[in-house]
Amino acid sequence: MGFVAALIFIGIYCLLTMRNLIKLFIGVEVIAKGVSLALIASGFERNNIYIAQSLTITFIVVEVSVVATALAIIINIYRHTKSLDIRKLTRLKG
Amino acid sequence: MVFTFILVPLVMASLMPLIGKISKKFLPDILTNITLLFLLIYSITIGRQIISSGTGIRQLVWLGQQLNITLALDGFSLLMLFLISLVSFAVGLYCINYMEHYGSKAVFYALFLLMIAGMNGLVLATDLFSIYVFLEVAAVASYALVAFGLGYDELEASFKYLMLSAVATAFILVSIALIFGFTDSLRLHDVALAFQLLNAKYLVGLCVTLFIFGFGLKAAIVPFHAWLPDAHPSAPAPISAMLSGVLIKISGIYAITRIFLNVFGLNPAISTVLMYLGVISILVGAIIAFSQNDIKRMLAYSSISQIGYIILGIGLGTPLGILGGLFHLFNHGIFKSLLFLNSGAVEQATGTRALDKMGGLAKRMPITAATSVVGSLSIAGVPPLNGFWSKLIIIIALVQAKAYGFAIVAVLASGITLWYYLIIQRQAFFGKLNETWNNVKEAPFWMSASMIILALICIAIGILFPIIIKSWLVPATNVLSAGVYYTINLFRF
Amino acid sequence: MIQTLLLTALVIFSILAVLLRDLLKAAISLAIASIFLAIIFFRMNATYAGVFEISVVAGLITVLFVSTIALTKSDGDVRESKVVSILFPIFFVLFIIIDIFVMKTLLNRLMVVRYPAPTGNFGQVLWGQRTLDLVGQIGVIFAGVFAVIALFRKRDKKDE
Amino acid sequence: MTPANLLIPILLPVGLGIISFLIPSKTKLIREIISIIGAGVIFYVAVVLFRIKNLNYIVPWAGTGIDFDLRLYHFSGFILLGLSGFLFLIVLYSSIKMRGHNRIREYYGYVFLTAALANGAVLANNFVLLVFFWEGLLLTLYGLITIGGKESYRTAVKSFIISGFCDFCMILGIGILWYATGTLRMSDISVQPHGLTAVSFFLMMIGAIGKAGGMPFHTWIPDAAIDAPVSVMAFLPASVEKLLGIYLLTRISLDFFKLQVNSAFCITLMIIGSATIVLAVFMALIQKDFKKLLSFHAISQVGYMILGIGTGIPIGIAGGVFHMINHAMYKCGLFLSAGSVEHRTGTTELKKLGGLYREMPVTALCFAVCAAAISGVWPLNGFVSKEMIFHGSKETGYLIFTIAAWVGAIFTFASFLKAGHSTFLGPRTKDIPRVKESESLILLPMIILAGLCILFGVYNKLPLTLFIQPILEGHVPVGEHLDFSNHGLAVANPIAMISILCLFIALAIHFYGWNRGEKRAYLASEPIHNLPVLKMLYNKSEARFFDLYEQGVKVLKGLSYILFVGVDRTIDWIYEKFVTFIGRTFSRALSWAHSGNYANYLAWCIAGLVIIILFIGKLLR
Repeated sequence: MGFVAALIFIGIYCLLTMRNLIKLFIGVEVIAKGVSLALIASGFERNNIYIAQSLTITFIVVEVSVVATALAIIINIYRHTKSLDIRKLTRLKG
Repeated sequence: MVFTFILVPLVMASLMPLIGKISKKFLPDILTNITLLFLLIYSITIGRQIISSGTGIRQLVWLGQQLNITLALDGFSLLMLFLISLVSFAVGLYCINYMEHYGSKAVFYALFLLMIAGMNGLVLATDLFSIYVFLEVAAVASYALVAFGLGYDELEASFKYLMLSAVATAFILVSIALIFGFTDSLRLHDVALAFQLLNAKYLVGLCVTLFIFGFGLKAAIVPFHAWLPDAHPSAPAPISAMLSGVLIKISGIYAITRIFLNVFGLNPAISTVLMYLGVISILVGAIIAFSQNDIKRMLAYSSISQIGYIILGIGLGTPLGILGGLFHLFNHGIFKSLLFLNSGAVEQATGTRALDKMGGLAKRMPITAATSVVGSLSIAGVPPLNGFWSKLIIIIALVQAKAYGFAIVAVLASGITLWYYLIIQRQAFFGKLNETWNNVKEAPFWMSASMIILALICIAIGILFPIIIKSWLVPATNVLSAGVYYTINLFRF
Repeated sequence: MIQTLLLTALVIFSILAVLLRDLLKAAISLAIASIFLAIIFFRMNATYAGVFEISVVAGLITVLFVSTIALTKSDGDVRESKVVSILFPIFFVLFIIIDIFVMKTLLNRLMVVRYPAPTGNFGQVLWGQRTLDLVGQIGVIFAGVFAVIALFRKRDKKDE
Repeated sequence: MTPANLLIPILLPVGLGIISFLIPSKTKLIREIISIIGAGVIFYVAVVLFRIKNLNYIVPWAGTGIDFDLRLYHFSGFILLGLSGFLFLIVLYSSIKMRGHNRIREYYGYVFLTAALANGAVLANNFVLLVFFWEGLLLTLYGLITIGGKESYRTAVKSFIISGFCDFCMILGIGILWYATGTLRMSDISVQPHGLTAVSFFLMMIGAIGKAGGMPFHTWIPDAAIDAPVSVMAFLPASVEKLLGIYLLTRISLDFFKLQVNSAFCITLMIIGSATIVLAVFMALIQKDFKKLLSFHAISQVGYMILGIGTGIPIGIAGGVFHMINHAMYKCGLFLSAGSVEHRTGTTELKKLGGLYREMPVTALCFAVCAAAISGVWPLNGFVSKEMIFHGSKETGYLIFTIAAWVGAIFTFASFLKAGHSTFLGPRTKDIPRVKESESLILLPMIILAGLCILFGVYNKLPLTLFIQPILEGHVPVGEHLDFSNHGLAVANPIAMISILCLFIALAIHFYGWNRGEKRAYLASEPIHNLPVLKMLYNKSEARFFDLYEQGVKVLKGLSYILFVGVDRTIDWIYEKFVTFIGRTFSRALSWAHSGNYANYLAWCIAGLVIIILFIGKLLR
């Protein structure tokens, strides 16, 4: 469990400090690794690996959809701004 | 068969692009709205059965073989299904006119139906992980729908929404993994039973916190609300209506309520945390909404504030509080969608969302103005419209539970709510007609029709609220106030 | 012991993925981290999950990342601040200490409910017990596909 | 007949109102036919319900004692009958009189809505329901007055505020009563008024009197008489509001509160009643406009009813209630005949009218009958009910009230002599061209009403035994007989003699004034107008010095100036400087915090997570 926490920490640190949109998304991916590790580890501990595996596979499929959507959005943003800087994405505020 | 609620929109959504190849607009319009109407009627008819025969746990049979799909339809999920189908039906009608110039109507409808399928699945699921999966179905569809306009604002909002949600769902999954690790099952019944045996209050505390982050972000509870005032105004108006009216309630509040009340059991600590979160949301939402100039952004902040009321009522945990919370949830779903649809009609007619540029639109758009007056008065809690009764019930429940401080805040904030909705009315619809809008026209037929339907529902619920409470809300409240024992006794399969 | 080493490698490559300036290298580090994760899965008897992790995450997602990076071609124009990389070890060590401390106290207090281990093989479990998730998977895949179609469509009019 | 049929008198008029509102205003005849038939059906239903007597219809509504509870019993059935009868007559009359009015759709809509609300208010057996219908009437009253034209808005607002004040008092009274008794079911409440419930009694009394139009809540009626259509006047202040107000007053003083004869409450009521009689009749006497004169009488006659009910003695109460139904009939008839005159001549100013009896004989006759009835001429219905009130008030021992009532009788007759004389008799003026008699549909309601006046007078046993006496059953001591009809038309007793003497005095006054005024009938009241003290009072009154509303407006204006300088500016300053400032600052600070920065938002979430973890950990410990 400690490693899961570490992975999530790395991911959130990335999200909090990085500026490149793709880099931010890599942060999300790192968190996702932590999550799938957590699922499998729980199953392993409980001697119930089959269910844990099916959960993980479902999770991976979900992740792929999210990644595809997110990257499509990122490419669209790039088309608008010609930049990938999160700091420029502050038009909506107040 | 309960599975219809998931299957029909899913199948229709998958067919939609093919249909779109045959006919660009006409067939998708018709088929989508028929599907939505079917779901609405089906939820009402099935509702009667459920009310007469009690909770329905359905195990699916396919080709004579038992499938391991277990869905639970009880008073609470029925109320949610009804809300989803009602609002999505009205929104579907609205889309016929509104989405004309966005292009790719078929894909739009496909995503729209997927979102509904996801929410229906979430409501019917009896397993924590299934709840997560359907949450993601609705969420992925909603990311795309928010960005559907492909403008800069839409993309920015959608991106932030996605990134915050991704973290939130990660935390939900961590919590699910924890629960799986400790109870060896994810079915609500097993989990509830295991927690009763374990009596592990720290584990519950940890999971509750993670869930509050995860689902609370979906529900836009302060301080997890920041994506909402970006995403809701940027989305196309019907999608704003869906998001504010239904999605945040299903993927946020439904999940929180179901898990906290029926699986973990509401203990004083959880209750206190929820109530404080509710009050903070009420205040922050109301105060920021006050100084907005963008009409949709104001509505979005007001959603945060109203969500606070719901959380406050449900977090109180007394049957009356839960009843008030659920009633407010239902009402808010209706009038907030109405208001967003109004704002969409105004935006389409004038091309602006800035309140200070509007003025006197009531003369040009009487239907929009009249329905928005109904919506505003409802949300501000003016008797005898529906919002009044639900807020009243929440406040009575607070007073009964001797939570006077919370009650005072609730009353005060409803004053502020009235105030800023009067500002909307005065600046947008009444007062002197801004000459720029001299040749503005009333919204097209289907848009007007859907706004009128929602406004009439607001009035009807306001007058007939005893009937609504009796037939729809009391069963839902009974499910929730029975607490953990409800799940343990009834979800056994 | 080997498990711990593998886990450490996973964490290290994740850190690299986050901290490396070059996006392409970062993406590849992420893929390597995925492969380590897959190996861990194999060692935990989670073969199918491992296969998925390698093929989908290390394969498909990396491809997606790389193609995005290629499409945007802007690795250089966003300067990450250097302070971030310098401060990272400090925060990380701090976190690890808190983490170990919390985990020890927390895990010791918790009890566990044990159910008999399920019988049957993986296919039966996936199809027999998680059928609804499969329906959900179909929904998610559709949603993802339609989302991409919607986001890459040609706008008819009203392009900003 | 099932209890659910009690909904018919409420829902049917609503439906009719909506239908006639939806019919385009250009359409002729259809609206009128539907309305007349509909009103006829409502009247029929009321008759059937009156014969059934006892029905109770309860639907749970809002919980905690607030039910949708309708109760039909003798009294409410009687009022229902009266309401629907008047509705029918007014619709009949309006079919000609209001034809072609540009707001005809709204007019019919409001009339039927008023009927529905009034029926609901009468049938309601739950205070919340009562208030619901009662307040609804406020809106329709406002709407109906505004139909009069542009000038009428001011009057409408005035009536709205005055009635609104009275209704507010009533709601307050009901609230106190609820607090004291713990129930909202009207038929369950019966208390001795003392302490808190006494306050409640007074508040509810204000509500009832205000609805009936007693002093000092009367001032909108004369204004409305000028502005509003005459059929509205005949419908609302003359009949419906009287019926409702006196109905509630009777319920208050008979059922909800057990009033003792000559208790402080009774004396208060009697003082209000007799003051209303005398003051309003003096105002009526000097009016030079037909409709305005009638409207002051509408106020004055309320005084008799309040006086009668205030006596607390069975015969007085019976007289008050009987007077209510009588008054509704002849005052409605009088307004309608005024309307008929206006319909043909286009004016109601007495100065311009004269000698119309040849051209409009039926109108003149109906007017004569109704005027005689209101003045209490033997053997019409007014005589009977007034006698009963005189007897009742004399029995209390306070002769002063009886004398006040007699004074009222004198000047009532005098003023009607003046009105009738100057309208229908005397020389024909040149101000108006030759006219014809009105259409038969206008005459028919008047003939019916005049006929009823005669019937109820000559054969007073019928209404008394059929309608009035059952109301008092259970309120008289056991063994006492409940038959007032022997008082009926008896003249061989001192009270009746004095009453008749009063009529002769009135005649004398009229002829004296007529002679003094150079045989011009509309000046017949001038000698009284010019009496030393009275003249001053009259002048002040004409200048609306005694109008509480107008005075209130003046006082408020003065007060508001003082407040504006003293308080408002100060509060404004505080508001500007503190409340707005703090609000703005908060709002701005929060807006500023929503900077659009993703990392920022995520940081809040994480911070929130940590705080909640710590908080929950602390709570769980």
